[in-house]
Amino acid sequence: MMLLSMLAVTTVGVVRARNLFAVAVLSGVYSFLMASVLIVLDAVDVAMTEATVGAGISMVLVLGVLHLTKTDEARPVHRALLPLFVATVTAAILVWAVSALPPFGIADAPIHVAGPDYLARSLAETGIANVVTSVLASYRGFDTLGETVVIFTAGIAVLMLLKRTPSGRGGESS
Amino acid sequence: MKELVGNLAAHFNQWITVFLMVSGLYIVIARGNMIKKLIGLSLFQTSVYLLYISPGKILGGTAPILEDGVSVYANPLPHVLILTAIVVGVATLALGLALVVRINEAYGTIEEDEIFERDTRG
Amino acid sequence: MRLDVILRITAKLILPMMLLFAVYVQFHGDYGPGGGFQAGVIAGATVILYALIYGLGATMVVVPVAVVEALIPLGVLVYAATGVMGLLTGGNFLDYSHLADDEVHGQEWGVFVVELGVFVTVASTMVAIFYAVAGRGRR
Amino acid sequence: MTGETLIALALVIPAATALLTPLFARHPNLRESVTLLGTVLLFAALLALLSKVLGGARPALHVLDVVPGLAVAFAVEPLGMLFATVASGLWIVTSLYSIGYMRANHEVRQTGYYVAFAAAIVATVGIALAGNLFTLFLFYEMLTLVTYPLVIHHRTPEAKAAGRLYLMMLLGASTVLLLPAIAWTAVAAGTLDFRPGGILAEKLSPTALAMLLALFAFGIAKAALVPLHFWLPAAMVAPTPVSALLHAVAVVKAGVFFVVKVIVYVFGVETLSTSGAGDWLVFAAAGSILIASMVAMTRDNLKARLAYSTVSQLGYVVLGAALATHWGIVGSGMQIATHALGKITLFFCAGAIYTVHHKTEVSELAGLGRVMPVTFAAFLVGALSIIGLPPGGGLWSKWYLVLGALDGGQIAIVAVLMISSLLNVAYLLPIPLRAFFGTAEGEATNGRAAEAPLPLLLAMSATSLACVILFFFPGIVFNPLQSMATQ
Amino acid sequence: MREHLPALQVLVPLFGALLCALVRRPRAAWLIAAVVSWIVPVIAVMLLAQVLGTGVVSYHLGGWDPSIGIEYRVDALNGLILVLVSGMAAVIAPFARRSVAAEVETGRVAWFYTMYLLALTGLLGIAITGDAFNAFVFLEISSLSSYALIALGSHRRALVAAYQYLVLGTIGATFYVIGVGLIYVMTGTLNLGLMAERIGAVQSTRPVLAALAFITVGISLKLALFPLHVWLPNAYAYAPSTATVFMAATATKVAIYLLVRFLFSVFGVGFVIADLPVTPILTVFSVAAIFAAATVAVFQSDAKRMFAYSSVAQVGYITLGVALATATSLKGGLIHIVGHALAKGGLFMALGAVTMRSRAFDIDDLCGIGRRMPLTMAAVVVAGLSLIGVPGTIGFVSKWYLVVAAFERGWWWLAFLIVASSLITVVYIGRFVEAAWFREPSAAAMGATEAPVSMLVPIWLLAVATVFLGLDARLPAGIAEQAASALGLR
Repeated sequence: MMLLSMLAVTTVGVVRARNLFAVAVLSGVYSFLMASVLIVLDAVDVAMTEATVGAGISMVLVLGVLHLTKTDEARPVHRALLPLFVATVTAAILVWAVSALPPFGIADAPIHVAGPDYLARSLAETGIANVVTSVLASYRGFDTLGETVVIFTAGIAVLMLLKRTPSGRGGESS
Repeated sequence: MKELVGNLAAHFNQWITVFLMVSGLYIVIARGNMIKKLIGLSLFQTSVYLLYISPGKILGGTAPILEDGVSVYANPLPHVLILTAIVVGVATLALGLALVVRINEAYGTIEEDEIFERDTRG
Repeated sequence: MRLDVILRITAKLILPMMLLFAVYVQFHGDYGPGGGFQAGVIAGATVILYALIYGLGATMVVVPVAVVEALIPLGVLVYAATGVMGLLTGGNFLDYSHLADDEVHGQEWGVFVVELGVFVTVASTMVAIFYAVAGRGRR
Repeated sequence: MTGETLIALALVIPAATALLTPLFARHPNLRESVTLLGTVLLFAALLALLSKVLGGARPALHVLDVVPGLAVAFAVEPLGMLFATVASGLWIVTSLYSIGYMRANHEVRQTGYYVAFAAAIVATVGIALAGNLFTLFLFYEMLTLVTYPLVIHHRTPEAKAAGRLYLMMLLGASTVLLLPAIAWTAVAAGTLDFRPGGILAEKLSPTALAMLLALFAFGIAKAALVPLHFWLPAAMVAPTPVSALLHAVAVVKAGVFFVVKVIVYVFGVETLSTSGAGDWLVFAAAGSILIASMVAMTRDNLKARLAYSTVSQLGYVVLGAALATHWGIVGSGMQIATHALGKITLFFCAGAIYTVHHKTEVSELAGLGRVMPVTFAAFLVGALSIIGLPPGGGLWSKWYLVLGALDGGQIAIVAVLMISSLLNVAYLLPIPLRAFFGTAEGEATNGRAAEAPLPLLLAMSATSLACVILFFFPGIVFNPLQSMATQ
Repeated sequence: MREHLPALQVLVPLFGALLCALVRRPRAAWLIAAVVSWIVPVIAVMLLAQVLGTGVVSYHLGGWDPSIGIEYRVDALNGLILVLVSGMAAVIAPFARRSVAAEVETGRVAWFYTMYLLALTGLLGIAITGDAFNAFVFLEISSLSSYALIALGSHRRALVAAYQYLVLGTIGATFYVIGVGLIYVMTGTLNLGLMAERIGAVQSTRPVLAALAFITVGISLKLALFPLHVWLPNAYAYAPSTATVFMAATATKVAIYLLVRFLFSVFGVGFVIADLPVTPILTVFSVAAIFAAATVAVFQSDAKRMFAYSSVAQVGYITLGVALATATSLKGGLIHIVGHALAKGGLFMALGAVTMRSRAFDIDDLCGIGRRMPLTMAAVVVAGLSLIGVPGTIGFVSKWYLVVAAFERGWWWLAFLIVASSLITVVYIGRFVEAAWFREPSAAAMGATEAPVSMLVPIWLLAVATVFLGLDARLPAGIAEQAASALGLR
C-alpha cells in the first residue's frame, strides 16, 4: 500500500513538472517503484524487466533525445477541459468496473480456477522450473515470437528514421 | 459508505491503477509537448501492468518458480503477458522518440501548437 | 584526465562482469528470474557503456555497425527457424517436443535456442539504436 | 433465329458499333459507315423480334444473377418492343441527319460523339427490353452517364453548368427516390420481375402504394414531370441531333416508358385503379401539361420552346398511365410513338434552320418558309401531329387518352386535354405560318444556300412522312398495345 | 504441409521481412516482397476453400491445446478477410516497384519493404488468430510498421502525421488491452472461443460491460470511426503512395473484422444487440461519419486528402452494416469491405501514378490530366462510380443490401439517409473527374505522361474487379452469407 501511494505521488509529480529532465528522472523513479510493487506481487521476472526497461532503456532514450531537443515544456495554450472530461469519464468507467472485480489476493478467482494450470504441468512437460519462462517460451511461445518481431520492427523503424543514409550509396542503390 | 471502504480495501491497488492510468491518459491528451506526451503514454501503458498482475497474486503465495515445499504460487500467465506488454511499450516509446527527433529537426520545435501554426504558415 | 583513467580502469573491471551477469541471466532463466530479454538488455547496455567511455569509433571497430544491423533480423530468424524445425520434425509450428529424442529435453532445447534468439535481437537492436542516435548527435 | 439470340443481338450490335467507331477515328467516311451499318442491323434485328412479339411470342433472356434476387434479365413485351423499334428506327434517321449536321457545322470531337450516341442506344434498348426493375434501373443510370458527355459536348461554361444540372437532377432523383422505391418494392413484393397484372397486389396499403408511386414518378426524373423538368431545357445546349433523338425520344421516352412500365407491370392497372393510389398522379400530370405549355408560349428560343412542349407532351403519357384504365394505357403507349415522330421532326427542322441560317430564335424566322419550303412543310406536319390534328398520327393518341379519361370518369381531365391542345396550337402553329406568310424584317436568307443539305432534308421528310402514315394506319401501333392492355 | 497452412499464412511474410532486412539491395528487396505477396493469397485461398469445404480450420501453435496455448482459427469471416488482405498485397506488389523507387530514397527502400511486409504480417496475424492477446501483439506489429511507413513520406508533415497516429493508435491498443484484461480476469482465458463460452455466465457484470466499452472504443480508434478518425486523413495524405494504398485497402478493414469478431462472436449477438443499445449508438456514429466526412471531403483541395476523408465516410457504411446486425446488413457491410478495398485501392494507386508523373497533389494542378494519362484516369472514373454506388459496380451491391436491411427493419428514414449520402459522393468524385477530364490542362498536367504498364495493370485489375463483382457478386455474397449465419445473425 505504501509503495502504491508513493507511485501515485510520483505520477502527480510527472503531471505537474515542466522541466523535461525532471520528468524523465521522475518516470525513472516511477519505474523503480513499479518494479518493487511487482516484486511484492510475486512477479519477479516482470519486476526485473520493468527495472531494466523502465528505469534503464526508457530513461536513457528520453535523456538522449532531450539532449538532441530542448528540455523545457511550454505552457499549453488551449484549455484542458476536453482532456479532463475524457480522463474523468474513463476513470469513472474503470472505477465502476474494477470495484466489481474479485477481491484482491483470493485463491478462487476465475483466473486461478478456470485459468490454465501451467504450474502443475510445467515441470512434467518442459522440465523448466521457472514457469514464467516455460509459458513465455513454449506454451505461449508465439506471443514471444511476436514480441521479438515487435523489437525487430521498432529497431528497423528507428534506424530508418534516424540513420543517416547518404542517398545513392553504391552498395545499396546498385 | 461502509461497503465503499471495504471495497476500497479490497481493491486499493486497482483504484491506484485507475488513477495512474487516467493521469497518464490525461498527460497524453492535454499536453502539447511531444516528449511529455510520450512519457504520459508509457505511464498509461505501465499502469495496465498492475491491472493484469494484481489479480494474479494469491496472498501467501510466492513467485511462480517451482521449488519443493511451496504449494501456492502466483499465476504466471499475467506475468508473461505483461513481459510482452512491457516490450511493446518500450518499442513504441523508442519509435515515438525517433519521430520526435526528426520532427525537431524539421520544425525546430516539439510543441504541437507551434508545429501546426508553422504548417499553416506553410 | 585522471578521472578519465580511473573511469577506464573501473570500466575494464565492470564491463566483463556485466557481460558475465548477462550470460548468467540468460542461462539461469530456466530456474530463476531472467531470460533472453533481460540478458539482452544488459549486454546491450554493456556495449553502450563501452561506447560512452572509449568513444563511438573504438566501439564501432569492436562491434561493427553492419554486424549489429545484420544481427537484428538474425535473432528473429533463429527464433522463427526453431519454430519451423518443430514443423519439419512432424509437430506444429513452435512445437519443440521432437527436437530431441524425448519430449522434455526437446522442450528444454527449444526454449534455450529461442531465448538465444531473443537475446541476439534485443541486444543488437539496443546497440543499433544507440549508434543511430549517437550518429545523429555528432553533426 | 430464336428470340433469345435476337435480344442479345439487339444489345450487342450497338455496343459493337460503339467499340468499333473509335478504330476508324482517322477516316470519317469509314467511321460513319460503321455507324450506319450498326443502325440498320439493329433495326433489322428489332423488326425480326417485333414480328415474333406480334405473333404472340414473349421471348425472354436471363443473363446473370448479380446476387440472388438481383438479376440482369430481359423479357420482351409489346410496349417495350414498340419503344425499342421506334428508337432504333429513328436512330437510323438521326445518324443520317447527324452526318450532315456535324460536318456542315464543323463540330469537334465527332468520334466521341458517335461513340456516346451508340452507347446511349445500347442503354435505350436495354431499358426497353428489361425484364425486371434492377435491369431497367441499371440501363437507366447508364443512359444518364453516357449522355452526359453529349450534353457538355461543346465544353463551354454554360454547357458544363447544364451538364452538372443534368447529372445532379437525374442521378440525384434516381438514387434518392428511385432506388429506395425499388428496394421497398423488393422488400414488399419479394421480387423485382415485371409480371402482367403487377407484383404488388395485396402487398401494401393504399397510402403506402400512393407513396411508393410518388417515389417512382418523381424518382424517374427523365419523365420530366414538373417540377423535376429543369434539366431538359438545360440539356438543349447539346448539338441539335442530340436534342432530337435523345431529348425528344430516347432519354425522355425512357423516363415515361419506365413510369408506364412500373404502373402496368409492377403496380398493376387493377391494383392501382381499385386502390385509387394513382389519382393524385393524374392531377400532377395534368398540372405538368398545362404549366409546361404556358411556359413554352413565353419562350422565344426555338429549341427551348420545343423542350417545354416536350415536357408538356410527356405529361400526357404519365397521365394516360395514371388513369389506370384500358384506353388510358393504350393512349399513353401511342403518345410515346407519335410524339417521338412528331417532336424529332421539329428538332430536325430547328437544326436545319440553324445549320443554314444560324437562326435560333422564333422571332427571326419570319419569311424563312419561302426560302426553305421543305423544312417548314415538315415542321408543319410535325406540329399538327403533336397538336393532334389531321394528318398527324398524334390525333389518335389524344383520342384514346380522352377515351381513357372518360372511362375513368375524369371529366376535368378531358377539359385539361382540350385546353392544352389549344395551347399547343398557340405556341406551335405560329412558327410555320409566320415563316411562310410573315415578312422578313431585314434579309432573312443572309444570301446563302437556301434549303438545308440533302441528308437533313431526307431525315426530316422521312419522319414527317411517318407521322402521316401513322395517321392513316394507326393499327401499326394500336394492335400491339391493345394486346398488351387486354392482358 | 496442407495442415500447416494457417501458420504459413503469417510465417511467409515474416520471413520475407527478415530477408529484406538482411539483403539490403532495393531491387532484391522488392523481388522478395513481390514473391511473398504472390504466395500469401494462394495460401489464403486454399484456407478459405478448406473452410467452405470442410468447416472451421483450427491450428494449435506449439502443439498446445487452445486452453493453454495459442490457437489459429479460420472460419468464413476471417477467411474472407485473409483473402482480401493478401489479394490486395499481391496486386500492390507490381505497382510498388516504380512508385517506391520514385518516392523513397534509395538507401531506405529495402527497409521500406521490410516494414511493408511486417505490416502485412501483422494484419494477417490479427485476422487469423483466435487468441485475444496474440491479436494485440500483431496489432502492434502492424501499427509500429505503419507508423514507420507513414513517416517515410516526402513532406515533413508526414512525420507529424505518423506521430499523431502513433499516439492515438497506442491509446487505442491500450484500451483494447484493458478490455481484454478485464475479460481475462473474469473468465480466466484469452482464447476467443473459450471467452465466448464462458462470458455468458458473467456477461452482465460490470467488468465485462466495461470491457465491451473499452474494446469497442479502442478498435474504433484503429478503424477511424468518426469522430475518432482524426489521425487518418493526414496519415493517408502524406504517406508514400504504396503505403497509402496498402493501408487504405486493408488496415481499417482488419480492425473492423476484429470489432465484428468481438461484438458478434465473443460477446454474442443475443447479448450485445438484444440487451444493449449498441445498434442505435453505432448507427448514429456511422451516419455521422458518412455525412460529416463526405462533406469535408468535398471541400478538400488536396486529392489524396479528399479520398482519405472519403475513406472515413466509407468506413461509416461498413460499421452501419455491423450496427444494424441483421444477416442482410452484415452482408452489405462485408461486401462493402471488399468493394471499398478494390475501389479505394485503385483510386490511391492512380493518384500514386499521377504523383510519380506530375509531382502534383492539388486538384487544381491536376486539371486536364485525363488528356495526358487517359488510361489511368479512365480507371479513376470506374473506381469512382463504384464509390458512388452506380449499378453495375460492386459499390451498388453493398449499398443495395444496406438499403434493403434498413427497410426490413422498417427504418425507411435510414434508407433515405444512405442513398442521400451517396449524392455527396457524386459531388466530390464528379469534381475530381471533371477537373481531370473536362478542363484545360495545367502546367503540371502538361508535363505528365501515361503511367508505366507495371502500374496500369494493377490499377485496371482493381477497376475491372469492381465492375465484374458488380455484375456477379455471388461469391462474396455467398461467403458473407455463411459468415453471417455462423455469427448467428438472421
